[in-house]
Amino acid sequence: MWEWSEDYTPEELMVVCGAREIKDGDVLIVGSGMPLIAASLAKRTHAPGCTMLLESGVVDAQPRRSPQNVADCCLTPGAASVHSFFEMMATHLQSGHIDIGFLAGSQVDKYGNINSTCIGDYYRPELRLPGSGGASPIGCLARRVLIMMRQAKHRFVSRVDYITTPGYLDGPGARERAGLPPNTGPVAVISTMGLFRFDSETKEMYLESHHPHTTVAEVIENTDWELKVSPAVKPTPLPSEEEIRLIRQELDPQGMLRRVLR
Amino acid sequence: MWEWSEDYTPEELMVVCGAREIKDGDVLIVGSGMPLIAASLAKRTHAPGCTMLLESGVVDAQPRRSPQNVADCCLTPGAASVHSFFEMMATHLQSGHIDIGFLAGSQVDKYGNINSTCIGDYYRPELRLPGSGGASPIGCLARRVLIMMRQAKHRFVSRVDYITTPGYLDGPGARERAGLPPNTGPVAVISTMGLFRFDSETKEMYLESHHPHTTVAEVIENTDWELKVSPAVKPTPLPSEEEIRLIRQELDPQGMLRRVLR
Amino acid sequence: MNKLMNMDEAITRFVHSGDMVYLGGYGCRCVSSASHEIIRQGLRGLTLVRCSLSDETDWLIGAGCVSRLLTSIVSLGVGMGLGAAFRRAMEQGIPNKVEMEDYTNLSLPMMLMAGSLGIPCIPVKEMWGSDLLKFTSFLGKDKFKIISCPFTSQSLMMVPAINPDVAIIHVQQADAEGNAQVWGMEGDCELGAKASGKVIVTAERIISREAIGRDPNRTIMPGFRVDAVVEEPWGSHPLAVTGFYDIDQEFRLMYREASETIEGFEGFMNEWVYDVRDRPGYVAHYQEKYGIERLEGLKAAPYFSPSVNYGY
Amino acid sequence: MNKLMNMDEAITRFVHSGDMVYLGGYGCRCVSSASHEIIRQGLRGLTLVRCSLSDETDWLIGAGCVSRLLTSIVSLGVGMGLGAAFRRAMEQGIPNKVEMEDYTNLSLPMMLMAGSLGIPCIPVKEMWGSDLLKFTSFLGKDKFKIISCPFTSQSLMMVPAINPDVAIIHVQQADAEGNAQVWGMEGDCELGAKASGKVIVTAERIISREAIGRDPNRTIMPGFRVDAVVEEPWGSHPLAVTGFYDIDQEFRLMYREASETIEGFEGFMNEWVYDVRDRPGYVAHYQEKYGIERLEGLKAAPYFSPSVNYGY
Repeated sequence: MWEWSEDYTPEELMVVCGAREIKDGDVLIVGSGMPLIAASLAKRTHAPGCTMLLESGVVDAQPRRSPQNVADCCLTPGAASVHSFFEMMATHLQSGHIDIGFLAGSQVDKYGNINSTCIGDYYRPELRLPGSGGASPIGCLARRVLIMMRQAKHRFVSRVDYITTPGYLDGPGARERAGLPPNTGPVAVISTMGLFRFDSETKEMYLESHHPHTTVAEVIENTDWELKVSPAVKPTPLPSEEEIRLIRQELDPQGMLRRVLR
Repeated sequence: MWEWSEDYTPEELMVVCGAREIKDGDVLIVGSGMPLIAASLAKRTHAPGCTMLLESGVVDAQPRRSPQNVADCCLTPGAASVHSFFEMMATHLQSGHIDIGFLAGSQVDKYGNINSTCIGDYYRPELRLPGSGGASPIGCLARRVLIMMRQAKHRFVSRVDYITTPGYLDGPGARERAGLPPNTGPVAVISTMGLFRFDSETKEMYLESHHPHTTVAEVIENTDWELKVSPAVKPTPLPSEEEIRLIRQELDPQGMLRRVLR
Repeated sequence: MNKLMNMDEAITRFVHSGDMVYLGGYGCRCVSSASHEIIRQGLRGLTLVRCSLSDETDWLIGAGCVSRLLTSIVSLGVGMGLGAAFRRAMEQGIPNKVEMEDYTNLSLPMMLMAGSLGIPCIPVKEMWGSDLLKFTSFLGKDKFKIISCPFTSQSLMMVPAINPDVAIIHVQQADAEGNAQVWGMEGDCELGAKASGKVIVTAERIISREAIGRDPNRTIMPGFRVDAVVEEPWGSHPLAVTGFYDIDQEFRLMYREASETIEGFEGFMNEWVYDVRDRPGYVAHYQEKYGIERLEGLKAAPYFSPSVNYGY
Repeated sequence: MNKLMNMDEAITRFVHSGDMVYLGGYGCRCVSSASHEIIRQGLRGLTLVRCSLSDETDWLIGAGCVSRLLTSIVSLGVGMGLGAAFRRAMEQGIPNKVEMEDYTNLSLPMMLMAGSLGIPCIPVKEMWGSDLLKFTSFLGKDKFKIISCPFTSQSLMMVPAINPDVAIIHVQQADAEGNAQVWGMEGDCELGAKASGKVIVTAERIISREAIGRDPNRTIMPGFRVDAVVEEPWGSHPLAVTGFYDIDQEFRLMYREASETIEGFEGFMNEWVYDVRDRPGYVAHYQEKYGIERLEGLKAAPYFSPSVNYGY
């Protein structure tokens, strides 16, 4: 069987955690970077039957280099289908055919709401951020949303400055009351320090496992609300040697992932 | 200059009359048969800059045989663009970019309303007819509609059994009141016996010219309402020899037009 | 996932009596072969969604498979007029009454598009003043709704989304996963397939996943949305497939004439549907009866597209 | 009708200060060259419609051409983040305040699609619960409307159609009439162009009408809807064009860094926009500065599509 690898970076572990959330047969919508690598890793290991859609309009891309962005021309040759982000968003996502969406953002709050629009006041922002792109519709309409973010106190906040992408809004039933489809919403947050899930009753985020290179106390310290911790909290399982090999040798040979995040 | 041709069939004259309604630069939507030949004739003579759209999704078709229907595969190779009838109907017609639509039908009435749905009661038809296809939207949304029909008393009726395609409904202002865009509607009816236009005040159809092989009296006899006749009524100008040559030798070498109508 | 199966299995698994079935094709790429299998399996009570119906709808109606028709035009084309089976059903209720909801070549694909977009309805700018608004059939008051436009306050006509249970489309080529590619006239296949719950792709030829990737813009339906893939050469006959074969007008006229009487219709059905097991059997019978030359004569002449570069 | 003209004439005739301008491109086929000409002509007060903006929007904002932005995301991509000129305009009003209406990659193309379909609005199923509904900009109450669905009685969100004054799209090839063909990622070019009053097509190469007809499915915009055609090799640089050249990330990062200061931005603009007359001048300057090898190195490697048969 696999050997566990002690040699990994936090970002590589995030990718491995992302891959583990994917079930065989899932239809995923991903951007470039970590989600693309996570999905590719799942496809190469336990989920060969999953389908990867890129927001830019590409189904089952076969890139021969690490894409520089979601619309990199290297994603086109060899793909199963290439059209438009409109096709992805409207005819696959809005029509209810996406199982998993991967999202990132600058802030996430305890209900999994994500902010990628602005820090401070919307009309007079301290910091203007990219905005929604595909994030808001993915967060509204994908069955399961996985959030990948660097852990930091100013990023894991009690309430985001602006809800670009609705998580559970302000608690149980709020999504449905707001008009969103039932059985959708974030299922996990994967950070540089731990893996979080949402309480099925309260819809509040809690710590499921801390990454082996950090501690529960450190995670709590880097979270800006009173973080709940699973009674069964444990270290996140290590990546396998095979997973690390696949990432480094085949899925991200240019090490772009590590370059970007450091 | 051109010589007039005494040698023509009623259908050939109809095609020539249709061609004469087309101005250079017009964008036309046509079916196969007479409208396609009329448009092609205009393009080969006085309107080289007109653009012909086929309802089936073809722009500027270059057929090498007489198409058997509007979706004949011979319309595809060499065309400027090939997609779908949805593209034609929704993105070119509904968005207001069609100057001329050619329509036919089983009945037309004095306000230019067309029936291609049923004879008798809709729910218990004596005769079920094809239905709208693209006719109703073309009649609703093209700037000018040209109607081509065989003349007969049971076809030129006071009121159609079913309005598939709205003409002027029941008179001046009725189209606009019903919700149709201003400055649209039928401008001419071309039959096997004459050319009809619509009075700008009353919106009622009147005889503009009778084809040379028939008389005003004959036209009136084959119309089921008290047909108004232009005080300046005259015989329809003959086709030119060049027009007849183009039709017979180049635009309808298989003589399909004549076969179909007899 | 390999979804290749034969037509028998595809229809058995994914089309059921009472279903709303979208049929693809517009003059070409018609689902002739799938329709024959539906008839052989004796399905009943289907609601067909078909923008511009062709021979297959007439067969299905005549064989008693159809209860309802959501369509825009029912002519079989120039020189053919309305199908005789259709007319018997509409005018005399033979073999059964068929209810028909009349739309147009604008509103019906708009409704399929709304279905494909996952939205419940969509505005259209037509039908005003016509009797399409006056007479409705099985959709009743849900044929259309007139509301006040929330932006302009003018009257706005809304038509409902259509989401068929299953779509059947015939394409030039597909791979075993269901990535389906077409060229030539597109009809409303993509809209119809994307609006439907299940999708059956029948294809003139099966190609590799790698070959699909050489020209991914031609894919109109990605494999993950497809449930069954059937390799079915001559699957559209007697209708055409661009790049494969031309329309067989002689055969169509033969059917048109035969179907004028119930006996003639039944004779045609026995010979071309019930007495052959599948499409290969149909093609073999055709060859036997009319000679290989006639079949060969239908095959497409070459008119090849230039290659384009997808490189970077 | 021959609509070939140079970029100078196309922009002069069809883009005016105060216009709402749709810009095509999504990662590739960006309208870089047309944007430079807009800057050179000193147009002001533009409302840009751009679903996923790229470098050209940052140049246009920094050069003071833009008053309003209708968009969904403003990142220049991984490793680049937000454009510095964009941020100066938003956060400090330099060189002028830019109002921005935030939508998403679903709603904004839906709005363009509604525009292309000639309907005044269209339902979307997203944005519920988000602050996109709470904060509006220049569209005010017309950013969206919530109505009761006439079919289901549930709340239905409607977004308005967008009909820009003019669209600019960059394509692989077009003929002199404007028949425009693309392959690779399509972005929302077809929707944007069809929604707009006027259309400028810029193309990597001009081909004959006959060559267009060899593969008419690749045409995304028929010539009769196009007003100007500009032959503009390297027209998307530093962004890519599938089959022609790759992204020039080094050049983009150079701009990104330079634009951090106003002086740096102005230096870049002088060198690459104001001091060159047109795109050939820009390409000549690039070659002179960086050598022909670097330019050649961007050219696409071969990955050719198979030919398909359009015959019958």
